[in-house]
Amino acid sequence: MTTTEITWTADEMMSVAASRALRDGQSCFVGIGLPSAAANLARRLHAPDLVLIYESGTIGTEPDELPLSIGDGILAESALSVVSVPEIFNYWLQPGRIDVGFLSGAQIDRFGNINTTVIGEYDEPDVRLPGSGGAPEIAASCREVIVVMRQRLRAFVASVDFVTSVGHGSGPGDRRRLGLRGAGPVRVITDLGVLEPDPATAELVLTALHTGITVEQARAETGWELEISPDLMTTAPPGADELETLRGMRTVGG
Amino acid sequence: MTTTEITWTADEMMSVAASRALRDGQSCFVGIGLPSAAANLARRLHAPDLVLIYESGTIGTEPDELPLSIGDGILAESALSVVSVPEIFNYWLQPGRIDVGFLSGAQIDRFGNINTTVIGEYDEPDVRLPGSGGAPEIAASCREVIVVMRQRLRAFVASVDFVTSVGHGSGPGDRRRLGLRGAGPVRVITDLGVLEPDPATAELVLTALHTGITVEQARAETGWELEISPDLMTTAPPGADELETLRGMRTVGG
Amino acid sequence: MAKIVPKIIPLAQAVSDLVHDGDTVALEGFTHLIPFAAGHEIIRQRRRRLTLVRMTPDLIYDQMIGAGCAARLVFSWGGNPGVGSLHRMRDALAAGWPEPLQIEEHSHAGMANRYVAGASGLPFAVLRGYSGTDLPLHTDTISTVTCPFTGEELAAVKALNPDVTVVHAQRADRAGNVQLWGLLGVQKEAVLAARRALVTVEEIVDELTPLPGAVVLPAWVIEAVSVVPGGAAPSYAHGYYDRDNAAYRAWDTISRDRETFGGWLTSLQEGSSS
Amino acid sequence: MAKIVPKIIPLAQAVSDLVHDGDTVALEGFTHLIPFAAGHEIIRQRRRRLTLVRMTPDLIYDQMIGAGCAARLVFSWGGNPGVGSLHRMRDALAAGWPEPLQIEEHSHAGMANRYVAGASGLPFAVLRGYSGTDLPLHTDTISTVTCPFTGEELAAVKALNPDVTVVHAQRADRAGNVQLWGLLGVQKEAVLAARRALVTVEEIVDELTPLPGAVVLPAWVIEAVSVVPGGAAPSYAHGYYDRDNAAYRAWDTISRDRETFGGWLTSLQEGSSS
Repeated sequence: MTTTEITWTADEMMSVAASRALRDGQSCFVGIGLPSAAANLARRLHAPDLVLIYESGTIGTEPDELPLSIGDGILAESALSVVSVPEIFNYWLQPGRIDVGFLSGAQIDRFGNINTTVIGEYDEPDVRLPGSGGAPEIAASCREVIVVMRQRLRAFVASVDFVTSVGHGSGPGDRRRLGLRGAGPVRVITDLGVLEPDPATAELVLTALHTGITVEQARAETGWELEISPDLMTTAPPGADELETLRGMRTVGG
Repeated sequence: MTTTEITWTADEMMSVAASRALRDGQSCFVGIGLPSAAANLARRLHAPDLVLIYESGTIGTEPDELPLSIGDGILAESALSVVSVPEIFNYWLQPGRIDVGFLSGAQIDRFGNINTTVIGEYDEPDVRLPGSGGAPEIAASCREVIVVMRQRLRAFVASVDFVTSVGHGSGPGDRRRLGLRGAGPVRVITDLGVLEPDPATAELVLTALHTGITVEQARAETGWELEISPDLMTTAPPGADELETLRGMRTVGG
Repeated sequence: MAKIVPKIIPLAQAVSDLVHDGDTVALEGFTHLIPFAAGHEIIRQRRRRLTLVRMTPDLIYDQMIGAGCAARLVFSWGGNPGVGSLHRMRDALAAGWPEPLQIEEHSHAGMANRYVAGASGLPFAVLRGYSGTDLPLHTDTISTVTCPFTGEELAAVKALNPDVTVVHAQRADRAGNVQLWGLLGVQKEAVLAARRALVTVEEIVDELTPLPGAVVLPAWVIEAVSVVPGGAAPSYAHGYYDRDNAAYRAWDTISRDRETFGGWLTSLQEGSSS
Repeated sequence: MAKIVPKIIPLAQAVSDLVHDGDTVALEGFTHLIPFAAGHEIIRQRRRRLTLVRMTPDLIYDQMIGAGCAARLVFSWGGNPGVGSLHRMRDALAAGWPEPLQIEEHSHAGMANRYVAGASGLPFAVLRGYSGTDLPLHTDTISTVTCPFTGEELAAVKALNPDVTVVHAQRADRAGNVQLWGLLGVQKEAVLAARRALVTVEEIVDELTPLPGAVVLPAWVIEAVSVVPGGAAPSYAHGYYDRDNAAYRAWDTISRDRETFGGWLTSLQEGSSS
């Protein structure tokens, strides 16, 4: 018997951790990029009956390769059902029938609010970002939101410059007051570890570190006094099958 | 050369007169029964590009035979496009993009308001009728409404027991005040003649008599002091081609 | 959570599991694909005090009302299409036989939009409708809203969210995904608006080959699928059978008289479940 | 009145007839079937002061903004999908080059519902959205309404009714009826919401054979159909061609710099109309 040393990148760890957060049989609102990779990885491994829904209107999509864009024909061809964009938002996302939504952003704050609109002032931005897309309603209506983004000091801020998508607002009870019916961000998966809202304060606290990452590294990349969960876990490293499957997934035309 | 005497029933005259009221290229919201017969007659004769729309969601239907019911498969099979019932009402009827709607009823009053709900009191009706169906919104939103119903004293009343579908309300300007954007009933075609709203009063006046019908007959079957247009016309009798085509149209399964 | 376990079960079990006394139940199908077999099973299981919702109550609701299943009817057009009146419904309204029947009456556009609101997770829908008609005087699920941009007043109707929606479709796959085509009616909205959905199908197939104009309802929005060939008869099932018009005409005779209807009901109840 | 005369005309004529300076113009297509050729023709004809509406302004609007066609942009997500930012849009916003650009910003759900309201002849739409976000502070076509039945407060968005909507579809018949399939986006709603609609198609066929998942837009809701094979390139046209991803990446380089962009624009304007 020989032992092979397995190595992986921080982004691969993040994708694998995101895929593990999905349970078989869930329905999942997926965006292009890392969420799509994570969801398709989960579908190939532990969650074969994961239902993938893309905002371009495909329900029950089972792509052989990763879509290059949200308009990729593979999404329609491999879907159980293709509906219009108004229908996907009104009949499928809005009523809260989708279990998990993935989000990312340029900034996230201590309460899980996300900014994908502008850095700086809205009318005189330092950086103009793409804007809302489907994110605000994913944040409002999915039963749970999983945020996946690299943990960097400029991105993990005490307060976002612009609230594009509401996390836990300014604290406990805010989502209910705002009429947001999903649970909001239940987990923020980064390249360093996992943050989850403290049930008492709704503030994101560190609940897991990926293998090889230290609390100090996570604190150094967080723009607020990051609390550490008393039950801090260590993420299991990517398994050989996870890495092999992740690396083996081709993107259409790629 | 021989001359054949042509005979026809009052209902056939009514259907023919209704079909003549349709112009080629119009879009027409059609109900089952006489309106469907009249519209399909027009499509076979002078209006080959009449666009037929049925409330069960078919657009550009071109049935070879008359549908037996609004759920008849021939409507879907011969349609350019089949849409859901919400879509037919919201995207097609409501915005006012349909030229002509046909209506009928158990009662119509001097202002063209129609009752298909109850005779007598709503809570203690003498006769319970089927109810609204699509009629109220056809009356509200089609650019023009053509009413087709047999002229009888019990049906042509001074005031309907229940306003199911608004004609001209209680007089000029009422439709605008109610936010109804179509022109409302522009013509009531009966088995005796044709009534049209007087532009000044919005009251239905007799503008045409079918061949062989007298003013006295029309007055005797009208529950208000029926005014006679100074330009009273006589409807041309059904032509041989009209009768032959009308009588030749089979109903599915019939 | 999305339901992945296909629940393809016999109709009797599905009705027993999903339809309870006092429920708000919608059997939809706009003259096409009317779920007759499921309605008959509800009669057989002697459900009581139902609020029956349907745009076009026709024979199936006349039968259920006559059988005493209903306390309330929510509808927009009630008749025997192409034949005449619903005599059991009239008897229940006029004489309270066999049970008093309350009604909540809308237009088609209003009902369709109530399902749309229900399917969309909204408490109400906005439409151009009802203005100037007498319906709002009698129906308290009709109101108005004012456009915050133009000041215009429009009709508002309350969302419909049935406890159970029952529809009939042409086919399902083994995972319980359902495909229907032809005239689509309001079935998708009625299913998505419901807390629980039951679909009867003509047949189960290995794969739902895509078809022009077909709608697919994923298994995870459906509680149970029951295989009932002919489950929409005597109405239409596009691609399978046409309407049995003689049955529609015959119903006019059967339903006119309480006693004749009673004979029909007895023979239905003595018939076996699908 | 329903229009029965098919208006199948060359693209240059269609743009000249239908798109005027100062119009509100929506070019739709959700990453799939983007009407690039029509956008390029609008650039060639040097339309000015347009309000450009589109859920996902990407390359085509970056090009039109850089060419000076736009005074205002109404949108919900602006980027080069999978590549990065829109440099011409950023330059117009930050430096007013070549023209100042105002923006009216929504979410996807908000934009989709604005088209739905427009297609439905309603002045506004209701949705669960925007609550707690900063968008309503900056966008005056977002407001609220209160449910008359439950008292709940919901978001309201103003209807969108473009002067002209332009979409690309796979094919039309000789009467001008249009068929499109694959990812459907918001094209039907955008066409039905518009005062005038222009559709470019890959080809004209004798008959629109029904296809699974296809939508048909009747000729009488369309002002003009223009045959432009490849009219959605470099984006997708399902069944005809895939996205030319190299062109999307190349745009990042071309658009970063005003001068490089100027060269691109000159060669576009010197190219002949379709």
